[in-house]
Amino acid sequence: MSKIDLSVNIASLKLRNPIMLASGTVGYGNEIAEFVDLNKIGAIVTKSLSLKPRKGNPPQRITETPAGMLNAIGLANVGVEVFLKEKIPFLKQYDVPLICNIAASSVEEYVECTKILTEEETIKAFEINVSCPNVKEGGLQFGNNLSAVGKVTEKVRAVTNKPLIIKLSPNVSYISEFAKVVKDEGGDAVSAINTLVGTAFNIFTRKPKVQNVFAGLSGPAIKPVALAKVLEIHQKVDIPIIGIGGIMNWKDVVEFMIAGASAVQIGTLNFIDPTAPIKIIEELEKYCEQMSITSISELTGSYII
Amino acid sequence: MSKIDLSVNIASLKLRNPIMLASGTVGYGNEIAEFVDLNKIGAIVTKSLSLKPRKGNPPQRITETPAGMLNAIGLANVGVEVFLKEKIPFLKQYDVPLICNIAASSVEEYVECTKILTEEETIKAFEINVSCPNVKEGGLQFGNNLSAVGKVTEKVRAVTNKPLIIKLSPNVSYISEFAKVVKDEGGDAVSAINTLVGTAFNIFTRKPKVQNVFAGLSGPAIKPVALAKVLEIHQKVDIPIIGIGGIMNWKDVVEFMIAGASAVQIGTLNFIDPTAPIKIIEELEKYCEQMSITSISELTGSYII
Amino acid sequence: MLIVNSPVEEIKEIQKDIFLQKIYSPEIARQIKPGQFLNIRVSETVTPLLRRPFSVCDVEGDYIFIMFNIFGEGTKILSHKHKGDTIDILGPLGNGFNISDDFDTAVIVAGGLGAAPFPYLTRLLKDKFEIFSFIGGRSINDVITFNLVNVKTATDDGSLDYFGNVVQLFEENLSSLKNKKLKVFGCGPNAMLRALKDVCISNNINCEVSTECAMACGFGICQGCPIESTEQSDKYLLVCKDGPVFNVKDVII
Amino acid sequence: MLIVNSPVEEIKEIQKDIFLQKIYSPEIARQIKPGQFLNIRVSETVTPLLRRPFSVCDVEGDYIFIMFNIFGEGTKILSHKHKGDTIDILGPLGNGFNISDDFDTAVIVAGGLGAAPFPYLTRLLKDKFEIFSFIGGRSINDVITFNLVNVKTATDDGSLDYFGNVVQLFEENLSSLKNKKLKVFGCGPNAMLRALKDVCISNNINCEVSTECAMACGFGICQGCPIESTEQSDKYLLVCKDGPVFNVKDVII
Ligand SMILES: Cc1cc2nc3c(=O)[nH]c(=O)nc-3n(C[C@H](O)[C@H](O)[C@H](O)COP(=O)(O)OP(=O)(O)OC[C@H]3O[C@@H](n4cnc5c(N)ncnc54)[C@H](O)[C@@H]3O)c2cc1C
Ligand SMILES: Cc1cc2nc3c(=O)[nH]c(=O)nc-3n(C[C@H](O)[C@H](O)[C@H](O)COP(=O)(O)OP(=O)(O)OC[C@H]3O[C@@H](n4cnc5c(N)ncnc54)[C@H](O)[C@@H]3O)c2cc1C
Ligand SMILES: Cc1cc2nc3c(=O)[nH]c(=O)nc-3n(C[C@H](O)[C@H](O)[C@H](O)COP(=O)(O)O)c2cc1C
Ligand SMILES: Cc1cc2nc3c(=O)[nH]c(=O)nc-3n(C[C@H](O)[C@H](O)[C@H](O)COP(=O)(O)O)c2cc1C
Ligand code: FES
Ligand code: FES
Repeated sequence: MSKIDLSVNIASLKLRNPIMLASGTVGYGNEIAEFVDLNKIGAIVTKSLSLKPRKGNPPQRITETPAGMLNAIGLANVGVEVFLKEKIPFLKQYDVPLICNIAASSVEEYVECTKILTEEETIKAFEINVSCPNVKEGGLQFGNNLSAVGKVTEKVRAVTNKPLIIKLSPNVSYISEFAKVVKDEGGDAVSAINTLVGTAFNIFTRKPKVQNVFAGLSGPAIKPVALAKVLEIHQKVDIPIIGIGGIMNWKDVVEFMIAGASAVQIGTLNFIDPTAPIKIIEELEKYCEQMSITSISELTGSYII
Repeated sequence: MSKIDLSVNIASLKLRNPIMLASGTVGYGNEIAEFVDLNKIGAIVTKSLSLKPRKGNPPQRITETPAGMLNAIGLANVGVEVFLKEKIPFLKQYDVPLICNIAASSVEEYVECTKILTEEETIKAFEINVSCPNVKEGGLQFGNNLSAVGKVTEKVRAVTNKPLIIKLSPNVSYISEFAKVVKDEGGDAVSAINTLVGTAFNIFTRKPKVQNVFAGLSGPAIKPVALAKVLEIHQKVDIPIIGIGGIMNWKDVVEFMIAGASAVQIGTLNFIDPTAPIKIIEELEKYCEQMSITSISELTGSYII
Repeated sequence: MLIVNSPVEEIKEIQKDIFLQKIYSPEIARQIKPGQFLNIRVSETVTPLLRRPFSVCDVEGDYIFIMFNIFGEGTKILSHKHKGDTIDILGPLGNGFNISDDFDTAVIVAGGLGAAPFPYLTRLLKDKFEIFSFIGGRSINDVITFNLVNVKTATDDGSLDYFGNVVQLFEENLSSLKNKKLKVFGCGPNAMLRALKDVCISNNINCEVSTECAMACGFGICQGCPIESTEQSDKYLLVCKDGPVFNVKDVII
Repeated sequence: MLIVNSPVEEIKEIQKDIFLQKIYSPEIARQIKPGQFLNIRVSETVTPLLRRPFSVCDVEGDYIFIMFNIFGEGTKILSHKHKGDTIDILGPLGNGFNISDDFDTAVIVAGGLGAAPFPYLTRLLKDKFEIFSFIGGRSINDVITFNLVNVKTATDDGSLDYFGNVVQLFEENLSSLKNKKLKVFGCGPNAMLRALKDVCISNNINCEVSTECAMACGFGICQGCPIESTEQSDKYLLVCKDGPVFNVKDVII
């Protein structure tokens, strides 16, 4: 057995390693479980849940861009009720912290969802998605507005004792201002980043390639932006950060941790190589060994500037 | 001779075609002239000029990222005086509209530079860089602040009658608000976008790969973001837009024009293939022919949403 | 579902611009059924980033085949693979054609590269069923009849055989198929599939089609590939997981 | 400065992990001088995005050679090129070594892949000048003496010959070179070049070094490659345009 401690803490949430699976890129865990032993993963974050089921946007929902992809799924999800009845039983079988991601179109809906879900003991923490660029209501309306983010944090905080993570929008000038509000209103951590707003057109039909017109950019293309957002938050606000954006391998994970992340989430990569998260965990251990790092959490914010 | 009209107008500035060379990616024209017949280009934009010469940032100034690059040159430039004395004579030889890009750390400096340069008749327009992420003063301090952008536009407008283009920062939530201010304060056009703020770390030394820590992301990686910014401005504000960001070929140019750009600038691509601008112009003509477009300006904002 | 690195055995241009790639992949060959597909990573770099979906075209022992044309960057890279290069395959994915329904005659209707899944289907059906294949294309070069049997062809421009689209050709031949228990298997552009659906539904013929759509994952985790269901208007089906083969009754194409 | 698409003629591993690529490029071969470099686009896709700079290693008739190890993605792709594949070259770039100064004996001091530019320099000098080559590396596998003459080697770990760095080796041999008109040509990691500069300046020896630095364009338009000048503190020199070869007196390494 190795002597390297890969475990990390996000507020009171203890993860066996820093590798989480990002919301919207692993559904509710059942498909990805064919490739990944969920018992080895740091945590799994559900697809954004809303109070009622959402059909999502009509096709075409995705397109590829240089080293990235655009998506406008439109938060298609089964809703809180079906999730509890049909999806939780599968996830209960695993010993992996389950984090529920919640999306809503009003502060009341965020609160209502959290209230219902917090009763379910399988759920270990909440990630509040205030930053989805692909829905008409909620989404960026909240995510780009300081006082809205403050309000959501405050109100959701009031109805749950579980760790509360706010997933921030990168489509702002100074993301650290948002992290500060989250901290001030009692949030336990922030996730950075959600997708960047982007678009693409078919030059022969002149129509947008994604039906929703505006869509969210993810994948390696956005990694430098995500790293800068993580670094900015780390330099300005004392709050645990979950780094997200374009991670393709263990090196990217180390880079995010150096820039200030306590843990990371893997998104788009799951589509390309669903076995990658496990490989990354193994390789992180090797890196720590090679660099004589006994506890991986030493990496967090260890940049030399 | 072809019957296709490739010319476009940016306010009172008439260009023989929509292909401009972006600031900071062609110096002052002399090196690129070995590869590109400048007489065939729509316009050339100088490296950002400041009142006094600037040494720029220490190395390392650049690094590569997935489908992109980060730079923090720090606005190294010869200054207005040397530019007029040593660089203008070379550019005078060509029949290509010369656009002077100006960067400064105070409103007064912007005004002062413009005042001096506007006397030089070779200079056909100004592009005001309020959005450079790589300098301590000026740069984003201006670019992410609505009233600062308004002020700079207003004051510079007062000292020149030449077309005034403001180059906007993409590191904001709603770029159209900035375009609106520019229009309201008498600006003639906007350029979108400058680079996105990004960073990268060396995972063995834990040092930033670019000495300045934060740097500007350019190249194909940012194209979807740039297109979304152009589209947002086009939908909200009636002002000519110069589209910039990640253009690698003629198809990308068409995509920017469909999204709302009247002309475009080619940046990072000049480093990779300095002959590309000429090839692109030829291929645009073929595309127009194939699509029965008689005047390329028909493309501007011709999206079907 | 497996992820395997399989060596390319051979790649040949079976007709102008149409490539057939033979891949040594015993595990996939053993499991895959006609109509299922593979999601292939064509490059180790991040461009192209996503895998590219391809129908299994045929299976021969330990070898699988895919058929494609050069459409964009991904298929271009694929066409440049040499013997011995490995390709990274995720599959088998999706649901294949159902060949255990009640029918005695299989009718294949394909447009352009929609012919890709049918060599394998033909291989499995040809000993037990009568097969009629109607194959169309825009022009003579787009008609792919490779390894199909009992073929009638149509071209939009009349450059080969029947002048018109392949669904019209099929419809005109319907009368001669009257007394058989038909099952139609279709694949091609959406417009063609819609026309095929109309013909089959109005003639009360059992029909399955293989649909296409942009995909990221190919196995149900991205929600990128919705298709409207006829039964439930409050949610979409997923092309990758619930399809790509659907009975025409079940989906709005 | 040209941009040419030149076919690879041969690629061989001249020693463990060190590749020599022979490229048919008459136009470049005709113009290029030792110490100049090429900026090579290794892929048509956007990853890697930027060109990669390589010193010209040698020239033989219409052929040019580059020498490299697999460092990252770009050099990996380069090492996989087959005979007949073309590569996209921008060059010749920068200023080469000045070989018309007043010297009678050339001293080459190189560390690791810093040996790359010297086969060509040796070829041009060896008939007219005496040459001494001091070549170092971390370990025996890193010492590259390919096509050099009159070589003495050093390794940091003592696994081959002199135990120590190559500048120490050179310094220890200085006394034997006392009565000659020396010119030193250096290339290697910055730390080595700094040490070499110190030795040469304190012994008053004319010395030029080929420097390295991250580059985007390679021909002066991006300002990405600054190097501090000893003469003007208010502006940087550019490695790509003012260098990559500098007299050690002119730059702060
Ligand atoms: C289930 C299924 C089976 C297929 N079988 C075959 C086959 O056997 N032979 C064949 O030649 N092609 C087949 N295709 C289509 C094939 O996947 C595309 O031709 C291929 O993705 C083109 O990639 P490219 O990089 O060359 O083109 P590019 O244009 O560079 O990239 C194609 C991109 O467009 C997206 N895209 C947008 N719309 C569609 C769409 N309707 N279908 C596919 N991708 C789309 C893809 O996700 C991909 O990211 C199939 C598609 C699906 C979904
Ligand atoms: C003038 C000059 C001549 C050179 N000659 C040779 C040669 O003959 N043989 C050889 O093997 N190598 C040479 N190099 C180094 C060579 O360019 C790099 O090894 C190569 O870029 C690695 O590319 P990669 O994609 O394999 O590695 P990656 O690590 O994937 O990419 C290297 C990237 O790092 C950047 N970079 C950062 N620092 C440096 C640096 N100090 N030098 C170069 N790139 C840097 C590059 O711009 C490039 O974008 C030379 C470099 C220069 C500047
Ligand atoms: C197809 C897709 C669907 C997504 N759905 C959600 C979602 O429902 N809720 C959410 O908070 N983030 C969602 N995201 C954002 C990711 O969780 C992640 O923040 C983003 O993709 C950046 O990481 P990556 O570059 O590793 O993919 C989605 C991303 C993709 C690509
Ligand atoms: C090396 C480099 C230097 C740049 N310098 C300037 C500058 O001085 N002034 C400016 O307004 N923009 C500058 N830019 C930004 C470009 O003009 C352009 O807005 C940006 O690179 C996006 O376009 P691209 O993706 O085509 O490169 C620079 C970009 C690069 C890559
Ligand atoms: S392609 Fe991802 S869910 Fe279908
Ligand atoms: S590499 Fe661009 S200026 Fe030197």
